[in-house]
Amino acid sequence: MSHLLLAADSVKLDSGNTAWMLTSAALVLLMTPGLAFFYGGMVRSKSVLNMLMMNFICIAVVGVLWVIYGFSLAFGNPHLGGLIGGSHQLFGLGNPDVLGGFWSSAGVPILVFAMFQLMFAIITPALISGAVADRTKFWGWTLFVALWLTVVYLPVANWVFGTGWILNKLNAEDFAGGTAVHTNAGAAGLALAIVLGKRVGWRKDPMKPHNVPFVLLGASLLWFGWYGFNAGSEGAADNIAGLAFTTTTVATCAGVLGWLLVEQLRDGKPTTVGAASGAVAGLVAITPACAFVSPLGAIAIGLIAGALCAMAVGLKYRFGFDDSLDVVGVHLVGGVTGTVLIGFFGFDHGYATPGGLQRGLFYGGGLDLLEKQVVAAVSVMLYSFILTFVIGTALKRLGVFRVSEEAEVSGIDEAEHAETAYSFSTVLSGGLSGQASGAGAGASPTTREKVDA
Amino acid sequence: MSHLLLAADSVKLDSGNTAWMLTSAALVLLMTPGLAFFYGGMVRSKSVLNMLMMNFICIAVVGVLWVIYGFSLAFGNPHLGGLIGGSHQLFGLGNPDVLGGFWSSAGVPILVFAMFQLMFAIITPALISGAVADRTKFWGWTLFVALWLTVVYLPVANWVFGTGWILNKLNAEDFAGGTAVHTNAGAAGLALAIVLGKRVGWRKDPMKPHNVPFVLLGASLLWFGWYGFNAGSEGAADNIAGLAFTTTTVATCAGVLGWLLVEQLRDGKPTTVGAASGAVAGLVAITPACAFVSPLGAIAIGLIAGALCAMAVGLKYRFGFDDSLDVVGVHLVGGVTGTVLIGFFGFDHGYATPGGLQRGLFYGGGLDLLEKQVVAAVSVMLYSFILTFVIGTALKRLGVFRVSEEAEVSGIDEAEHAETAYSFSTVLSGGLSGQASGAGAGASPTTREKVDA
Amino acid sequence: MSHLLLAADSVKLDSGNTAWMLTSAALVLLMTPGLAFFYGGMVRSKSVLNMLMMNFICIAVVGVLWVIYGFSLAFGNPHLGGLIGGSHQLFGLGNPDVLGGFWSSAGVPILVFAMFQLMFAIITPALISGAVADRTKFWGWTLFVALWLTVVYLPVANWVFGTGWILNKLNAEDFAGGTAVHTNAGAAGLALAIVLGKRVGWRKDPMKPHNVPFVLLGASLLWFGWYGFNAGSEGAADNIAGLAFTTTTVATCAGVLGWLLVEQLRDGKPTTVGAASGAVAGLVAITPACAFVSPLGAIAIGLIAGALCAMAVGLKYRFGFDDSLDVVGVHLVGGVTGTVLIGFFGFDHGYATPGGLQRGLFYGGGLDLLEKQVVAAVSVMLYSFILTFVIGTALKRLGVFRVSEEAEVSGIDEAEHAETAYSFSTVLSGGLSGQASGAGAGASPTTREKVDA
Amino acid sequence: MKLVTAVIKPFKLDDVKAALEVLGIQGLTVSEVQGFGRQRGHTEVYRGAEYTVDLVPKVRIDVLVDDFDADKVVDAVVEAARTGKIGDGKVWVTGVDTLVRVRTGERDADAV
Amino acid sequence: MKLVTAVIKPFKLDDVKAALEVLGIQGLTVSEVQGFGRQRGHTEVYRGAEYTVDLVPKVRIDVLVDDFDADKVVDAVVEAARTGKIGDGKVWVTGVDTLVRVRTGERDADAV
Amino acid sequence: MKLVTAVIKPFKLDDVKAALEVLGIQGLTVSEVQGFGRQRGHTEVYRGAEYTVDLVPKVRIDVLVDDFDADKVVDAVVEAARTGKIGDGKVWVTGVDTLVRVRTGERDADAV
Ligand SMILES: Nc1ncnc2c1ncn2[C@@H]1O[C@H](COP(=O)(O)OP(=O)(O)O)[C@@H](O)[C@H]1O
Ligand SMILES: Nc1ncnc2c1ncn2[C@@H]1O[C@H](COP(=O)(O)OP(=O)(O)O)[C@@H](O)[C@H]1O
Ligand SMILES: Nc1ncnc2c1ncn2[C@@H]1O[C@H](COP(=O)(O)OP(=O)(O)O)[C@@H](O)[C@H]1O
Repeated sequence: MSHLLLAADSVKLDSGNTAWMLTSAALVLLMTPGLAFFYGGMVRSKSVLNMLMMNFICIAVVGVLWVIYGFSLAFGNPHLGGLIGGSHQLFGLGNPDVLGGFWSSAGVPILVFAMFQLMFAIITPALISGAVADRTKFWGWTLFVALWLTVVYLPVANWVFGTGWILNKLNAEDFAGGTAVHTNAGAAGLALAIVLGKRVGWRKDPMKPHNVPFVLLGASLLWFGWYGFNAGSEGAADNIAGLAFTTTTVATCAGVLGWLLVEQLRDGKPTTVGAASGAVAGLVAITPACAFVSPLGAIAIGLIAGALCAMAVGLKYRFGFDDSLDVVGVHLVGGVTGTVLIGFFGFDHGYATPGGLQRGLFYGGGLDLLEKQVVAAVSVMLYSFILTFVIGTALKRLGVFRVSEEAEVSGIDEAEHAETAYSFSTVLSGGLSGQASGAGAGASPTTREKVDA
Repeated sequence: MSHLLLAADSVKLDSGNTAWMLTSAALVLLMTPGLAFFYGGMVRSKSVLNMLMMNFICIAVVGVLWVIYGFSLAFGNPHLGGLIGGSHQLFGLGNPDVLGGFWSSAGVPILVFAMFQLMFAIITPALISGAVADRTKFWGWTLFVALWLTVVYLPVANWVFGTGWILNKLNAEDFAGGTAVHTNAGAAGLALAIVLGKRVGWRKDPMKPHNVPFVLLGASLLWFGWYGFNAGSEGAADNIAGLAFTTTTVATCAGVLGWLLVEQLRDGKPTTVGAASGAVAGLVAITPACAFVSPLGAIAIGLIAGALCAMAVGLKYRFGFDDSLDVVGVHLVGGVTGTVLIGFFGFDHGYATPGGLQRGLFYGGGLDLLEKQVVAAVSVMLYSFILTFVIGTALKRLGVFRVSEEAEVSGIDEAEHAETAYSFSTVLSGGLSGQASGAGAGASPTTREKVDA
Repeated sequence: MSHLLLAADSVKLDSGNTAWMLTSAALVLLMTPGLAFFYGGMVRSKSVLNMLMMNFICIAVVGVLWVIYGFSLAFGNPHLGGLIGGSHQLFGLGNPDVLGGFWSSAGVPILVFAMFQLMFAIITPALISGAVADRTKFWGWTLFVALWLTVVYLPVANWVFGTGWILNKLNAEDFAGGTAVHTNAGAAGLALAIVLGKRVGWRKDPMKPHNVPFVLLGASLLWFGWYGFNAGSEGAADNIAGLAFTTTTVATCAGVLGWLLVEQLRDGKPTTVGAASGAVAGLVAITPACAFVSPLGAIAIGLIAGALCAMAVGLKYRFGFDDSLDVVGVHLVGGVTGTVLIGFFGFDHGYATPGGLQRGLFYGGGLDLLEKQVVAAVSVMLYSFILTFVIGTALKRLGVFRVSEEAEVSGIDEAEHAETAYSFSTVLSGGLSGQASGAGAGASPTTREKVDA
Repeated sequence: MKLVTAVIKPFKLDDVKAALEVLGIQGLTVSEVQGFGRQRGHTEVYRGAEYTVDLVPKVRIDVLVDDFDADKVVDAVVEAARTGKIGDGKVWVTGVDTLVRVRTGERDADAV
Repeated sequence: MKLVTAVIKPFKLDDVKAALEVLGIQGLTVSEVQGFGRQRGHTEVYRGAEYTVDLVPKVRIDVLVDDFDADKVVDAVVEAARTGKIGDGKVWVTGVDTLVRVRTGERDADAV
Repeated sequence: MKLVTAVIKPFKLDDVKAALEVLGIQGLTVSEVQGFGRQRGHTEVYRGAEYTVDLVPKVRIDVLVDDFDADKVVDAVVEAARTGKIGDGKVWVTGVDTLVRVRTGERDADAV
C-alpha cells in the first residue's frame, strides 16, 4: 500500500499534521449538513425534510460501510492493474497494525486519514440528491446510496486518490476530487434525473426556494468545511496546504462575482441564490486545481467556473431533464471545468507534490497535461453515468425508487416521513389548534399504545 | 495535582497537541448552541426563545464560575479521599505558574485544558434544560445552573476526569463523560421533570416540533463539535485520538440507523426528528467508550443505543413525567448504555491509555470491568438525581422556578423575554401592521425615556 | 518586512502552529456568515436577503483584492514613515519566495498568515453593513466596500497589525483588532448612517427582528469563529493562545451577563437579542485586550462592555441617526472600551509578546499605557469617520448608494435581488398558488428565452 | 341558507368543533385572524425599544347551515367558546342566497 | 351587488382565476384557510407520539360581482374547481348592500 | 346590524384603525389576504427562471356595526385607506341577522 505505513515502519507521529487532519476530517463532515441546508432551502417547504434526510442518511450508511470494507477497497493494494483496491488488514479498521500505523511519511495515523477520506465518500452521493429532489422514496434512495458507493465511488476513489490508474498510471492531476467527487456526482445526477423523470408540474408550477437564508447558510457551511476538503488533501499542515487554502478562497470569491455578473447581465439583478451558487461553483472548480495553480490562476478559474455554471443551469430547460437543484449545471460543469483548466493554469510552485508537478499550457507545459486531464474527466464521467443509469433503472423497475403522484402533490415530507417541517402559527403553537385537534383526544392513547409496543 | 505540571516542571510545549486542544475546545463550545437549536426546534414557536436562552445562559454563568473556582474544585488536589478537589493556585486562573504550566506530559498549556474542560461543564447543565422546556422561569433556571454546577457537576467531574475516586480508585473507564456528562444530566433531568411537573395540556394538546430543520441543524452542529468532545478527550493529536474519532463516527452512523429501524417497524415511517435523535443517542453512548472499543464494537454500541433510546422515549408516557424533550430517554439511557457496554466491548488496542486498558466480557476480560462500569454509572446517577431533586424542590418552594399558567399558555417567550421569535408576515414586515401600531406612536418616546434612564 | 521571513531565511516549518493558523483562518472566515445571520435576523423579513448579501459580497470582493494588492499594502515594507506599507513581491501572492516563506519565527507559512489576515479585512467592512440596513443599493455597497478597503482598512491594518506607526512607533497594544477592526468599523458605520439618512418610517413604524433564532445562531457562529480571531492572533499554538482563548471566553460570558442585567433593570426582562448582543459586546471589548489581561481582568472588561453597550444602543434615538443595527453602540463603544481598558487592566503574564508587555494603571503601570491606548483609538476613529464620510457622500451624490422610497417600502429584497426570503405557505409550496400563477404560463417560456440567451 | 361566523380565542377551537359535531355539523372552514377590541395586547422590547402589540390572535370559523339550524349553531358556538374573560369574541349570522357543493353541484340544503 | 365566496382546493386556484378572467372578472381576493369536512386529514409522528391533523389546507376566494353576474360566476367557479374527489369545497353567494372602490369612491357596479 | 368589510393596502391599516377609533368603534377583526386586480405584482428570478407573482398582499378588515353607523364607517374607511394609486382596494357592506358577544351573550347593538 504505497502510502499506508504500518506500525512496523519507522515513521514518527507528527502531532501538528495530525491535528490539522483531525480538524479537516471534522470540517469535511460538516459539509454534508451544509449541503443539506443548501439544497433544503431550495426546495418547497413541503419537501425540505426529505431533502435533509437524503443527505443525512448518506452519512449513516456510508459511514458504516466505509469502516467495514469501503476504505479497504478504495485505499488497499491495487488489483486488476489499478481498477480496484483491497487489503484484508484494512477491513473493519480494527487491526493493531492499522491502529498504530501511519498514512504516508507525514506522520498522520491511518485512522485519521481513513476518517478524512470517509467524509469524501459521504458527500459525493449526497451531492447527487439535488438532482432527484421531491420525488424519491427514502428507503429506495438509501439502498441506492449503498450500491452506488460500492460500485461507483469506491473504484473511482481508488483510481484518483488511492492506488488506481488515474493517479498512478495516467498521472492526471486532481488534488482534492474534481473528478472523483464532483464530475462523478454530476454525471450520476444527470443519469438519475433522467431515470426518475420529471416532477409533477415541472415548468408549469412554481418551484421556488422556500427558505433562501438556509441556502446561504448551507453555502457558508460548505465553504467553511471545504477548507478541510482542499487544504486537508495535502495531508499535512505546510506551505502547500497554505497554497490550497489561498486558491480555494480566491477562486470561491471569484466564483461569486462571476455568477452575479452573469445574472446582472442576463436577468438584470444579482440574487442571493446566485451568490451562494457561485461560491459553490468556484469551490467545485478549484477543488482539483487548488495546489497546482497560482492565486491569480485561481481567480481566473473561479471567474470562469462561476460564469459558466450560471449559464449552464439553464440547460435542463432546453434539454428537458428535471435536474431539480442543478447538480449537473454546478457539479458536473464545474468539476470538469476545474479539472480541465489545470491543463492551462497548472504552474510549478517549486515543491514536491504527490504525482509530481506538471505545467499547463499557459506555463509552457504544452498539451500534455491537458490531455491527461481530459482523459481523467471523461473516463470518470462515462463510468459514473453508465453505472448509475443501470443501478437507477433497476431500482425504478423494482418500484422502490419513485413516490406516487399523490405523495408528490400533497408533499413528500408527509408521505415519506410523517412530518411537517414548520409549525409557526401562533394558533398551532397555541397548542390547541384544530390542526391537531385529533391529537387532543388521540395523542395520549395512541401514544401510549405506540410506546407500550 | 497528578496531571497538572506547573511551569517549574520540565515539559515542553507541543504545538501540535495544543493546536488540536484549542480546536477541540472551540468545537465543544459550539455544541451548546447546537444543543440549543436541537432542543429549540422541538418546542412550540411560542417558547423557542426561552429554550435557546436556557442553553445560552449556561455558557455565560458556568464560564465565569469556572474561571473563578470551578476548574480548581474539579481538577485541583484531591480532598476527602477523592470526593472533591481544590488547589488555591488554580482559583482565578491568573497564577503565573498556571499560565506557564502544562497539563500532562502532552505539552498542552493548563489554560487550554481548562477551557476544554469548561465546555463540558457548560453543556452538562444545558442538557438538562430539555426536561423542563416551556415552563421554567429564566432567572430561576439561571440560579439553578449555578447551584447545580457547584454541588453536582464539579464533584462528579472530579471523580471521573480529575483526581477523584471513580477514575483513580474504582478505575472505571469513561473516556469522555458518559457518566459525568450524560448519566449525570439525564438523572438530573428526570429529577427536575418530576419536581417542576407537567406542562399545561401535556398529552392533551399537540406539542409538536415547530421547526424540524432547526432540530437537524442542531444535531449536525452537535455531531461536528462532538469530535472535539471525544477525540479531544485524548488530550493529544495521536493514534488514540484517531481511534476515538473513528468510533465516534461509526457509532453515530449506527445510532441513526438503529433509531430509524425502530421507527420504521413501530410507526411505519422513518422521521427526521428520529434521525437527529438517533445520531445524538449514538454520540452519547460512544462517549465513554470511544477509545476503549474497536470500530466494529462501536457499530454495535451505536446500533444498540439508537434502538434502545428510540424505545425509551416512550417511557415518560407510561410513567407520566413530562420529560419534554427526552433527556432521560436519550441521555440517561444512552449514557448508561454506553458506560455499561464498555464492560462487554472493551478491547485492547495496544496503547497506553489514562487509567490503563482493561478488556470487556467479549474480549476475555470477565465481569471485572463490567462491575466497575455499573458501579460508576449507578453512583453518578443516584448522586445526581438526589441532589438535583433537593435543589429543584428548594427553588420551587421559593417560587422562582415555574412560570404561571397564563404565561405558559400565552407563551413563555412573551412572558419571560418580551419577544416573539418570528415575524414573517409581509404585513408585519411591511412595518406598519397594527401588530405594533402602538409602537408607531409609542416607540420613539418610550425608547427615549428608556434610554435616557 | 519585519515579520515576513522569505524562503531564503532559516526558519523551519512548525506543523503545529501552522495547523492552528489554518484552523483559525477558517474559523474567522465563518464569522462573516455568522455576522450575516446575526444582522439578518434583526431586520424585517422583506430585507433579510439584502442584509445577507451585503455581508457575503464582502468576502468575494475583499478576497480578490487582498490577493492582488491588499496583503502587500497592509503587511509590506513601511513607507511614508509607517503610514502605509507595500512590497512588490507580495502582489498576487504567487512569488516562489512568498509561497515558500514563513511569517515570523513561529514557522507558519506566509500564505497561511495572509489568509488569516484576509478574514479580518473581510469582516471589518461587513460589520459596517448593520448601520445602513434596508436601504443601500447592492452594487453601490459593493463599490463602497472596494474603496473603503483600499483607502481606510489597508492603511489602518498596516498601522496596527503590520509595519505601521501604531504598533511600531506609538507602541499601543491591540492584540486582535479592537482599533483596526471594531473602532474602525464602528466609526465608519456612524459616518454612513449619517450620510445615507434614516429609513422610511424610522421611529414610527415597527422594525422588529423578524427571526430572533437567526440572531442567536449568528452570535453563536461569531463566538465560535472569534476563537480563531483572538487566540489565532498569537500566530502560534502556545500558552499565550491559551490565555487569549480564556480571556475571550470569560469576557464574552460576562458581556452576556452585563447586558442582561441592564435589560432586567431598565426594561424589566432579559431578552434573547440582548444575550446575543451582550456576547458580541464582550467579544468586541476583549479583542484588543485578550493577551494583555488576566482572566479576572477579562471578566471585568466583559461586564463593563456588556453594560455600557446595552446603554449605548439607545443613543441613536437621542441623537437621531438611524444606525439600524447598532454598529456604533456595539462596535464603536465596545471597541474603544476594550482598547482603553487595557490601560487599566494591562498585566504582565511573564511572556514575551509582540510589542512588549506593558502594565496598566491598576497594575502599577501609571498613565503611560492608557495614554497610548487613547491616542490609538482616537486616531483610528477620526481617520475612519472622516474618510468614510467622504467616500459615502461621493457615492450618494453619484446616486448609486440609496434605493428609492418605493423599493424600501415594498422591500429591498424584491427591488435589489428579485427574490423573496421565505415561501412557507402550504398553498405556495403546493406549487400552484396564485402567488406565482403567472409562472404557470410564464415560467418555461421566459426561462427558455433567458437561458438560451 | 345561513352563514354563521365566529371569531373566538384560538384554544377554544377544539371545544367549538366538538360542540358542532354534537349538532351533526359535518364541516366548517377555519382561518387565522387577529382581533382588536377590549382585550389588551402585549409589549415587546428589542434593544431597549418598546413595541406595543395591540392585535390579539383569534380564530375565525365559518359554518354554512340550514336556516332553521342557525340559532342552534349560534348558541352552541357561544356556549363552547365562552371563558367569561374579555376577548371571547363574537358570533354573527348572515343570509346566504345560494350554496353549491363543488364536487357534486348539489345546492343549498343538500350541499352542506 | 353580490359577494361570491368559494372555498376550494389550493391547486385549483389558477384554474378558477383563469375561468373568471374568461368572464371578464377583473379582480378577486384570496386567503388561506383550513377546512374540516368529509375529506380526511393526515397523521404525523414525532418520537413515537402520533398527531392526527384533521384540518386540510384550502383557499378561499371572494369575488364581488353584479347581481346578474352572480350565477355565471358561481357556475364558472364550480366547474373550474371540480376534481370530483371529496374535498372540492363550497361556493356560496351573499347579498351586498353597497360596494365602494377606495381609490375613486365609485360605488357598486362601477366599483367592481 | 351590518358587517363592513374592507380590503386595503397593508400599510394603511393603522390609519384606518385610527379613523375608526375617532368614530368610537371599539373593535375589529383583521386578516391577511392577497389581492388580484388592476394593480400589478412583481417578478422574481431564481437561477435564471422567472416567476411572475401576480397576487399582492392586502389586509382585510371586518367591522360589525349598527345599521345607522354603517355609512359613517364606510366613508371613514374609504377616506383613511385612500392613497389615490391603483390597488387601494374595496369596502363593502353586508347585512347581519344577529350578532352575539360570546363573553356575555349580549345581542346585536349591545354586542358590538
Ligand atoms: N365591532 C367588531 N367588529 C368585528 N370584530 C370585532 C368587533 N369587536 C370585537 N371584535 C372581535 O372580537 C374579539 C373580542 O372582542 P373584545 O372586545 O376584545 O372582547 P369581548 O368580545 O369579550 O368584549 C376582538 O379581538 C375582535 O376580533
Ligand atoms: N358546513 C360547512 N360550512 C363551511 N365550510 C364547509 C362546510 N362543509 C364543508 N366546508 C368546507 O368545504 C371543504 C370541503 O368539504 P368536504 O366535506 O371535505 O368535501 P365535499 O365538499 O366534497 O363534500 C371543507 O374542507 C371545508 O373547508
Ligand atoms: N371584484 C373583486 N372582488 C373582490 N375583491 C376585489 C375585486 N376587485 C378588486 N378586489 C380587491 O381589491 C384590491 C385592489 O383592486 P385593484 O383593481 O388592484 O385596484 P383598485 O381597487 O384601485 O381599482 C385587489 O387587490 C383585490 O384584493
